[in-house]
Amino acid sequence: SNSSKSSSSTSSADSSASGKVTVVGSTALQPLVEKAASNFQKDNSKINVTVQGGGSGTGLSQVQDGSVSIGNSDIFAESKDGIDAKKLVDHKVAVVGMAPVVNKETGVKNLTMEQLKNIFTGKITNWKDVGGKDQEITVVNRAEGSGTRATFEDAVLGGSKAVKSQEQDSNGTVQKIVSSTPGAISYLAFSYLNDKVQAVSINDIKPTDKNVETSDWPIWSYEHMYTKGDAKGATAKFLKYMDSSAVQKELVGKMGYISIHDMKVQKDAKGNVSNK
Amino acid sequence: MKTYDFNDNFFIKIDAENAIETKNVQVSYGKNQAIFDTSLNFPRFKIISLIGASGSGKSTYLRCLNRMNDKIATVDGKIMYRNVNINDPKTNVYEVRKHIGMVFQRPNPFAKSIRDNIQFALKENGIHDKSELEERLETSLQDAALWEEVKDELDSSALALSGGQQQRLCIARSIAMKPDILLLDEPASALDPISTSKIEDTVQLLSKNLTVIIVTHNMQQASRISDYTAFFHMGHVIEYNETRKIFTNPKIKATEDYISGDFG
Amino acid sequence: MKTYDFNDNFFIKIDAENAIETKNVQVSYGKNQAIFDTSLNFPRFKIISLIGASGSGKSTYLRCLNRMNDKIATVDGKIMYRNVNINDPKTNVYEVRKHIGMVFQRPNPFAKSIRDNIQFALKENGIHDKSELEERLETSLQDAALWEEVKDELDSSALALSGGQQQRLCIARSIAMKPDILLLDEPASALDPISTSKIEDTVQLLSKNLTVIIVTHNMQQASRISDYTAFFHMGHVIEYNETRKIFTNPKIKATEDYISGDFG
Amino acid sequence: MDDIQKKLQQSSKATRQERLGKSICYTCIGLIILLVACILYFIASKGIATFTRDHVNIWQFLTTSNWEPGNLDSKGRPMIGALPMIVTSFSVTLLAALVATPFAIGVAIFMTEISARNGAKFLQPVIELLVGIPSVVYGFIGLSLIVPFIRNIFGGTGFGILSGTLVLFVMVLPTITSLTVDSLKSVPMHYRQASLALGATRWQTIYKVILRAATPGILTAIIFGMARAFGEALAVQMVIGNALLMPKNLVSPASTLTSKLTTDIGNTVMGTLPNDALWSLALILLLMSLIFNMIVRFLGKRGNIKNAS
Amino acid sequence: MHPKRTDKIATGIIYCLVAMVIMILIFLLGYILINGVPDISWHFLTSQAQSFSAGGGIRDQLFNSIYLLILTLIISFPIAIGAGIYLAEYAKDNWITDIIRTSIEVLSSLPSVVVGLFGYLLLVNQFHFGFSILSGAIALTFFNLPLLTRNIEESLNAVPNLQKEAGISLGLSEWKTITKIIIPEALPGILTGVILSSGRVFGEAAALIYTAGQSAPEVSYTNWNIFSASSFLNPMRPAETLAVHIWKVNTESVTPDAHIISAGSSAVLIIVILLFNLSARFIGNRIYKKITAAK
Ligand SMILES: Nc1ncnc2c1ncn2[C@@H]1O[C@H](COP(=O)(O)OP(=O)(O)OP(=O)(O)O)[C@@H](O)[C@H]1O
Ligand SMILES: Nc1ncnc2c1ncn2[C@@H]1O[C@H](COP(=O)(O)OP(=O)(O)OP(=O)(O)O)[C@@H](O)[C@H]1O
Ligand SMILES: [Mg+2]
Ligand SMILES: [Mg+2]
Ligand SMILES: O=P([O-])([O-])[O-]
Repeated sequence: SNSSKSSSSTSSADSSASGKVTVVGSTALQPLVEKAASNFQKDNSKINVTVQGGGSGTGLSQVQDGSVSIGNSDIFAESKDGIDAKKLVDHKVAVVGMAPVVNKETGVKNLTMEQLKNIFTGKITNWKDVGGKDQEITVVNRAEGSGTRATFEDAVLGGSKAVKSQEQDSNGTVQKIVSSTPGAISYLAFSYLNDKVQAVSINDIKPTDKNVETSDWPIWSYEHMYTKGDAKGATAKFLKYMDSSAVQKELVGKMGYISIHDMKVQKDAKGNVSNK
Repeated sequence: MKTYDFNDNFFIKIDAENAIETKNVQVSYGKNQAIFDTSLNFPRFKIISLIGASGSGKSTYLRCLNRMNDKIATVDGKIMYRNVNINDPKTNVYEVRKHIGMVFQRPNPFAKSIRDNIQFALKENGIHDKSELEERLETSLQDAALWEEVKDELDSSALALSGGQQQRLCIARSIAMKPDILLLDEPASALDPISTSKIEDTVQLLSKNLTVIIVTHNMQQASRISDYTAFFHMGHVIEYNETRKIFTNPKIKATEDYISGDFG
Repeated sequence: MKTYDFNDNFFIKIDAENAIETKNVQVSYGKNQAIFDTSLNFPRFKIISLIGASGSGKSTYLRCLNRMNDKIATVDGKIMYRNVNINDPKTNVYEVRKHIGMVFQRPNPFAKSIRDNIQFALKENGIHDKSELEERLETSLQDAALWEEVKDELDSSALALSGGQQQRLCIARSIAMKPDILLLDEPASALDPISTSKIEDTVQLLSKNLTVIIVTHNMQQASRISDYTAFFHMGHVIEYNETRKIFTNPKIKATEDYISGDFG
Repeated sequence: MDDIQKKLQQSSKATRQERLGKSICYTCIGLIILLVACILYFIASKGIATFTRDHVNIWQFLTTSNWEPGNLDSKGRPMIGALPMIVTSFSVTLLAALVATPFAIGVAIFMTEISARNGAKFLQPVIELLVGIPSVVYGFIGLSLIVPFIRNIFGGTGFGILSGTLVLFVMVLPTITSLTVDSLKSVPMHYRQASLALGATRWQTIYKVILRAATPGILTAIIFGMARAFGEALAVQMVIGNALLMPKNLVSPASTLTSKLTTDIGNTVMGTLPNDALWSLALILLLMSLIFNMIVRFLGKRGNIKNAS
Repeated sequence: MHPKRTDKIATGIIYCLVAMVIMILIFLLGYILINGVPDISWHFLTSQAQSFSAGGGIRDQLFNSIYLLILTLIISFPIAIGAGIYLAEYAKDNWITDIIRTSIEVLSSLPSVVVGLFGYLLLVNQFHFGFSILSGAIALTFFNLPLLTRNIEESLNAVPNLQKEAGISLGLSEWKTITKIIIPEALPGILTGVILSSGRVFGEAAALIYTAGQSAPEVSYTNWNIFSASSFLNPMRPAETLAVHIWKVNTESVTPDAHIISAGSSAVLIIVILLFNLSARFIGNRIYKKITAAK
């Protein structure tokens, strides 16, 4: 009955697939998936894709419960307590690089990895010790359990405990606080870097997409979309769309993320990097 | 303060058809008993006034007669109206109140137009015929001696009327329901003498068609308008007699003292 | 409704020392004028009653005399008290009210003990001497004929008193301030005859030491207790005369009609 | 005659109306109670799991200050101590109420005793407007204006209890004010007349008569304001600093129960200890609001007794 | 003279307090409006939000806020009326009523996040309402109920008992008396409650993030079929409100003009609340005057 419609569509095989896809999780990934979903629906009016935030933890636990079709996460399911990663199938859709940022007044543009670690573990407390002006350091961390924080701590702290400090749960708030608080340091996804905050190089390596692709820049992670078991039907179709060039070439870049296809290296759940 | 013996009392026997009658009525507010064992009968088409000092239980007793005390007090005893004990919890209290209307001390018109004040309850009782509604509006206002004063502003707010007019509107509202009995609790105490005398006239007019039981503080009023008078004292009826006799020749000392102002 | 000529009026000349006097007092509520050009003088140590139909302006006029209308109405004209025009905005209104006390229609004791009701204003006025406070408490309650009834429960709540007792407490509260003049606005209209007569007694007792101006609806009351009576009609004083004369031989037709109940 | 007799003993339209009306009311109230019971059960069951399933010691939970659900202490128990948050929550709440109350009472007196007309015309609508400003907006205004202001005056980062207090002060002001207005309005008019007629000045009347009579109502208003402050999250979260530290002073970053709850809840997995621990925080909030309500009720009862006896 | 001076001083202090509060209020509102109004344009009001490019509008969010408010009132108002009548008229003064009152008030002081999560687990997951306006409206009903119920109870109590006696003495049922006589008289008071609770609905974000959701899928404003997924009237679709939008652009948005959208949205929200309050009062007064025959 709907053959006439399906023939006009690009992927004729299962374009008649209909259904509901609910995507929940990482707030960082939400805008990308939301935009992709809205483009996707233009060609697939029978599929209804709902995209919501809620945080990576929520995404993982909801997909594990089966209450949603896809759980978005900034971190590997393996590294989250209470999640049985074996039951979940990982679909990596983008790579996000993160950079330390400092308030512009501190006068610091580069730090060694060691200095960065010492700042976040509370061993260095004044910018003058790392070549800045005489100003106390205010560490602004991300919320415990956030994907961004896990990635940053994996790459920078190497198992040490972060100093107790301010915590914020979103890139936007962190950006605002770092830009307005003298002596503040935190870290942001590349897409949130702008001229209000000073991005810091590590060991003189600049936080750029190119450096992430080769993993010369060490702080980066995948954006995952997890399904419970293999994706089927409408969900599979949407995930396929996420991997298509329409998303990877267009949207991912606009969003400030790096396409999964541009990566020259890959990382596993334990953080081991290897060449593709 | 003088004390009087509650057993020293006098009740007239009235040989006429009763509009309503109470048998051994007792009323308590929580643990406080306000009315003790009161049996009175009220003949049809007469005006009966209830007098007595403040707090003697007049209002309490009056409110029993159409079950207005339901939520406030416990009422024991029988109240016979048309051979039905209307104090029985099974009695349809809404029907009772339709036939036994009440007007209160402070005028309480609804915040609606004059017309709606009178017609609201009628409509709720299923009268929807336009002409009947209009007719009841006019006759009740006329019976309450208010028609002439308000006939041109039936659609303006009842709250714009003067106190006396409001009170007559409340009477009109009650009689529009064509009750058998009308209970009035000090209907004129907040009014000036002119309004008061208008209300007295109204009441006397009404008693052609219904029975009126009126609580009043005003001895002159009681003696002017009522046929029978009951004197209350501390929750007891001490004397119940023809009004003329009560005021000229009270049988009981307490009544005499009260009327002559030498009481308490 | 009959209409009367406001220019047809009569004012007695009183050759005595004045407690208070008004000259061309006019009162308006917004655009509504409630009192027109009223000049009256009130002799010391006398009782003067103000009578008239509801809405004729009695309360409005009375409330001018201690500036209780300040916030509600505009009052023009002079009100002379001890040679001071107390209607002048510069006058210390609080002092005025201390010397000219007021009691209202509905008893309004504070939700405090009887003692505190009376001593509250005294303490606020700087009387802290224990014995003086106690003495004022007792004399004022005695003058208000309430002492005997409450002397054993001075520390219980004033709200537990009966209506008549509450009203006498309000009078006691006023006279504890030792005012020159006491204004009473229908102080007994919500009370039973016994309480009423007690209040009348109190008022008569008080007039030995102060001037009483009382608004009442009750002709009998006016004639029983007052020395002079002013009859108000639609914002005008129509007649001001000795009470005896007003009630036996009114000079003006309107007054006569009102008193005989043939008015309006 | 017979007809009326029958009618007196039968049910009628009015009886049925009344029955219907009553059932509607009972249903509505039942619905609300059911709802509250559900929420209570929901929060309590999750909040208690921390202690029953994960074997966290309640005492430790309430009195220690390490919040590391992932790590075990020397005795092998998870380190979950909520003390800093409890202290901070109480501090901001009390301080906000302390600052807001004089303003609220002042404005309420103005609106009821001094200039009722202006009050109703201008203040009332503005207060109604304030209620509708989203918490986030309050938070961002706090972040952009109050935090730098505090930093410039008191040093430090500007984040902390003081900033939280100031933001909450503005947020609870409408609540306390409008409830205080209600309670002042309910003081009978004749108290004012009686007092003025005795020669009392306006202030004497207000202070000695009106405020006295309205005291239980005003206390209720304050406590309701505190309950709001206690549960407020998004705005406080932005200015309090969110550091799991015992507040050293009014300008050091700290964390409230709600800010911690909001910040972390999305990053934990339902059914795990870190998630349960957050629900225990919600349980504390719930118990606190229960206690606040008990206090209100107690004050209300005392007020009634005072008026009656 | 002493009390008079105290009076002057006290009055002065009160004026100062009021002046300070007014200054705070003017400052707050001024700050929001001055920052936001210049960013409001027809385009801003009538176009869709953008995920990460500049120039997005708030059409859907604005509509969602209003729609959610209406739906919330439709659900919560009748329940609140029923509960308010119960408390004002039927509740006896005993411990059961105490418990009922306490539980209602506990509802009002629950943190929004908690209500949001409860709504999420119960409505979104358990009842399969999904992220939807309906879920949001029910969650907001949790907040609204205590406020409205309390307010309705108080407004009913403020109507003199004389009015109720007048009604029942005419043989009307209590229910009729309350609904037809008492409630109309209490209307102005009830209206204040509705306006206050509407303000909270407009401003609420935390509870909606987990229930009504934080995305505004494209809807068609010409599709009036309430059951169609793309209809703007469909209560089962996710709906980001203005307050949630403000929260979102401030926290995780990468749009370059996030601060403009935030400021503009805040200003629009305030203006909408103002318009809503004014029109609610206006309409309410008209109705009140009509049923009470006042001029
Ligand atoms: N609602 C009530 N609750 C408790 N006690 C009440 C109530 N109403 C009246 N009483 C008490 O019952 C007794 C009789 O009061 P009632 O009002 O019947 O007297 P009354 O004769 O009508 O007096 P009044 O002339 O002042 O109206 C009094 O002691 C009064 O305090
Ligand atoms: N607060 C007020 N605002 C506006 N008009 C008022 C106010 N008080 C009284 N009036 C009007 O002023 C006129 C005189 O009223 P006032 O109360 O002085 O009469 P009164 O003689 O005391 O009547 P009553 O015997 O009913 O007490 C009336 O027309 C009344 O409507
Ligand atoms: Mg009575
Ligand atoms: Mg008067
Ligand atoms: O996206 P986050 O998990 O870092 O909040």
